[in-house]
Amino acid sequence: MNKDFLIKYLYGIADNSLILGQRLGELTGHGPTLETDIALTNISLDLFGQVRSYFQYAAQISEKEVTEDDLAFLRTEREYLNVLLVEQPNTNFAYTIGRQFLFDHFHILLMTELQKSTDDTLVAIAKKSIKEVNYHKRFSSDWVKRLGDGTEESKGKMQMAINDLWRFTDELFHTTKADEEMIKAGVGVDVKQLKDTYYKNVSEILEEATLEVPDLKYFQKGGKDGIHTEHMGFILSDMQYMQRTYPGMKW
Amino acid sequence: MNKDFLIKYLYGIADNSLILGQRLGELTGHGPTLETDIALTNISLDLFGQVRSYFQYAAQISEKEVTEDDLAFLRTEREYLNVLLVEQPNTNFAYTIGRQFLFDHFHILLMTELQKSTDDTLVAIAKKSIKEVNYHKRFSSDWVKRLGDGTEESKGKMQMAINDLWRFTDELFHTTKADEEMIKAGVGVDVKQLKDTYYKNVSEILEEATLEVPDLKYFQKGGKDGIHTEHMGFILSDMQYMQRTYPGMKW
Amino acid sequence: MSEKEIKNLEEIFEAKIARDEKIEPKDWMPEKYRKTHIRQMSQHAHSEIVGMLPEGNWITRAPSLRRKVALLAKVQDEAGHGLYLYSATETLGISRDELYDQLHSGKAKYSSIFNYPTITWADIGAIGWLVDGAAIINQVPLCSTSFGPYARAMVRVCKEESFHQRQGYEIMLTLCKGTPEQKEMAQDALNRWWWPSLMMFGPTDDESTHTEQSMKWKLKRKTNDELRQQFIDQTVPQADILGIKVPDEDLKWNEETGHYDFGKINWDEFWQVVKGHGPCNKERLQTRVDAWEGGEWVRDAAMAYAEKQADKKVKRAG
Amino acid sequence: MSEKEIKNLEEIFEAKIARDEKIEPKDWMPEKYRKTHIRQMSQHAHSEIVGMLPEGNWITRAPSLRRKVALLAKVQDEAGHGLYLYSATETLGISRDELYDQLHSGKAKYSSIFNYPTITWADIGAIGWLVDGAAIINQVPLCSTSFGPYARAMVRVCKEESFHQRQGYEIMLTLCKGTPEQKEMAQDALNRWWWPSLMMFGPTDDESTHTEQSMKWKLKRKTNDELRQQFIDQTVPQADILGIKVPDEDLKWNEETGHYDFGKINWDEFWQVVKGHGPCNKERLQTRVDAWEGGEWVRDAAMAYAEKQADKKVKRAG
Repeated sequence: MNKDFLIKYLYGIADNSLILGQRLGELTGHGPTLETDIALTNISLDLFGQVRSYFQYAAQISEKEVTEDDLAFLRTEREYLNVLLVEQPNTNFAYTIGRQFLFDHFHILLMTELQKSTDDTLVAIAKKSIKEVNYHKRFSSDWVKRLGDGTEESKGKMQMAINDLWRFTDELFHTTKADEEMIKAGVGVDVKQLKDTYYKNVSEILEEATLEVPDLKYFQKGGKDGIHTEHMGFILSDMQYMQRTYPGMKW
Repeated sequence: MNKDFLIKYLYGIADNSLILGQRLGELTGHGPTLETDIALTNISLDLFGQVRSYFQYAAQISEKEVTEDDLAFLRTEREYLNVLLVEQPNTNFAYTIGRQFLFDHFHILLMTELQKSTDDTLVAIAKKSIKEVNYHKRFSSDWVKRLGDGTEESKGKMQMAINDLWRFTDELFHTTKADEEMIKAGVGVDVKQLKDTYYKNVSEILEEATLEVPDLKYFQKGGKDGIHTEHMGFILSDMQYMQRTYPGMKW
Repeated sequence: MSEKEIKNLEEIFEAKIARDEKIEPKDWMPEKYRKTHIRQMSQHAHSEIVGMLPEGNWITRAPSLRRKVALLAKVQDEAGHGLYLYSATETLGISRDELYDQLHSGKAKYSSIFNYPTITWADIGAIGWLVDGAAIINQVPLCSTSFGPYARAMVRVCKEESFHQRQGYEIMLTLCKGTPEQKEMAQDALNRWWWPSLMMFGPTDDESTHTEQSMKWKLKRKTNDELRQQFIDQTVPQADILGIKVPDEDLKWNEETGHYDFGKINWDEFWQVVKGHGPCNKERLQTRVDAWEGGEWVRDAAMAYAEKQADKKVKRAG
Repeated sequence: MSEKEIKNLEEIFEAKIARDEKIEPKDWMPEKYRKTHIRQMSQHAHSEIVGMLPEGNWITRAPSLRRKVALLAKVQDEAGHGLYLYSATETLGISRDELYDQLHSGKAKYSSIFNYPTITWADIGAIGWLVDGAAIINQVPLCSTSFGPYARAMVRVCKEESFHQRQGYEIMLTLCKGTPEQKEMAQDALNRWWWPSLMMFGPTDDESTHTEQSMKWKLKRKTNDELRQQFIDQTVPQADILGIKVPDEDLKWNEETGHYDFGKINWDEFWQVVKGHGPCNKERLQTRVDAWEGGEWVRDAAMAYAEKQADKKVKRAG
């Protein structure tokens, strides 16, 4: 098996958690209630914990002398393989919740399937993550319902966020060359197979939340090939600041 | 004469233009009218032009092999010596104008005096800059009047910006050790002497703009010693991004 | 006016254009001429304004002072072009506010190329080289178009665009002469901007409307496909000099025609972006709307102030 | 109640405190006790919440994944402390909304230390080491204070603060064992945080009010000056281990007293910050107000949803 494909496959999963965790990290101390602040910080913590497991594994199998931090902080923008969804900004609480909701429902399906991987390390990470992701999914789904079926204002905001973010959902089910190789090897999950279940699950919650399920024909993509939205560069300039400014130091 | 003091003195002047130019650069394409967009970009251009002159001079007299870009992009936050005023954010157009206005009135006095320096290079830069800064001062003063004596809403916003930014004005007239040395050598301007004229000039415009002159007893300082507000780190992480990510390359 | 009188005016008007004389705002003109010009000129103006955004995205991160200054100046030039073009359009009896409304409501279009993101510094080079290059080819003929204010605006615009184009190419050249990382960045930018640049010339001739009428009014002198071919023929050798590869497997020199043959353009993508579903359509339009709405209080203040000053003058005079 | 009855209740209350029994929310308590506790406990809660901001400022820029996770967890702990402390304060018959109003209107205070900016990564280390260190010294005695809910909250808070303090010191140790640049960063952070940390113990004893009453209620067990001395005695040797210098020319060990002598604190600065004119007072308060006001629609939605759900339950039951 080609290790480069496995490493790219790991990026494809880990970078989602990394960038979403980073976005959530921006919010600490700025939330609408202390309880949501704590919950979102907790999700961020879980995601970064997962990131560390993936990157430690990637560093271990890499032929180069690299650490988890090199992989997290020292790639160029074009080398990050997260989907566009997770890099979208915290426009308001509805966008934060909407982004989380649309990601969590994918994430839980992915982790469930990843437990069947032929790669023991990935199975172990998936088993550990699945409990966390279940909690994330419950949290974000509950808030979609609260905001959707709350006040007129919150309904409008939640619907707008869902409408706006929907165009980034299709990309979750695209596969790259590395993905295809890993699927063939029994290591990776064939995300194409998760699509129907995903839209069914997400739509059920949206309906329960008295929201409309968007009917879009056009979707955005690019993240999985490292072609990001213009937000990404600014995320990275902060995230990489210390590692870039003080190269090779230990913290 | 100690060259290190002269270089620090140059930072003290150039960093103001650098960081203010950077702040204005954020606005291009986002202004309330095309005409103000063009004008603010123009001011930014003038400031960066001045920055280049100062840093080319500093690089030339430096004992190290450095370029203008090394000085602009590769110092750590604690080594930038701009005043806190210029790093304040573009909260809204009134803040942008207020910041500009409070800086321009200082800048014109500084450039006027700098023409009397015993340092020929500084005299030349001052002579070139003074025309530009006069234009900046006229532009920002005119807008303070328009917003101050415009609508109720604009008056409120302009007054709030002035009230908020006023606490950063006192620092303009502080001197560092490097400043004192340069004043003694006849190279630098004794900014302490400019304070009364500054507040008189600024107050006249504010009164004409039907705004109140703030009556503050407490002021903020630190920039001249490299102790900045929390905004500065984020300005630098974007500004330095390319130079830090791709060290030693030519662009 | 009688039908005959109109007929007469139309003949005078068309003769004037045929003689290469300019139509001026005060001159009589057919309503369709006026409408077509408002549409095209405002679309052009909007493109300048929206076009500031992808490049503006790199102002705070430009890699050197020299490049930062050049980029600021370039984006400022675009604002200036927008300004001339809006003013020229206003001579046709439409206000700038109406023009903005058309942009913000999505009724008016702007060049689709600006709906692609700038994700590396090399994109700033590629935009100058390719996008300004394509724009010049589209625009040079307009310097002698029939409507005077448009033709005169275009003379100035084209001169500055040429400068921008050379500057963009020089950024690419610097990258290609730089480290392998920099050259890769340049190649990647070419990969992403090449096809969208070819789409800037619009649909193929058999799908293009209005061409005949536009030819008559000198709004067009060559067809979309001719201009596209001209761009390819001019640009491919420039890529060769840079030492980077145009991302088209089918591209090759055709000795017989004296032109490059090239591959199939993805027209689905073209129409998707035109219809508002490109990578950045939503963001670009939202940014413009936010700037406009967020600036309303400023424009109101300027108006109120101007009125007060005028009142004072009257009082002083009286 | 008759005066005699009140007198009797007061005696029972004071005897209870003297016997080191806890006062619980349902117990009778003098109005002044209640008010003093609301003031101190809410000030403590507000300090946790505002204290999230200077550290939160570095979450997106933490230099390694391990440090980022630790910092997130720390700031989350502070939110948790805020939560216990608000809940404990609410048992005294005041709502969380009222408490927030007091913070946002500037009526309630929070620890002045959080009005200083975090400008380098070393500040995150220094805050853990010095600010949490000082906080622990202030707070450990509160674990056995007389008001039950406060005492119990403090037990949990102090345990976590100790962990944070060790973590902060470990950041400093890593920097001081690192490159000269890193060590300089650590020294610079100590220079900036040392004096504000000393001010965390409040004014000198002769300027301090309420001390006697607070001692009786076990809200205080040592005076400000005693606690400050304890902090200095404990911290200076830690700085020595790090190999960085406390920025006080007058600091020296006094064999006779068995304590460190130290220089004059700049009380002007202290009062300036207390009065709202510190480097970040405006920003910190504005950030909290923005979060609160910006989140109103979210809280309203949650309330409306909960009501609808309750209605549905009632209907289903009926």
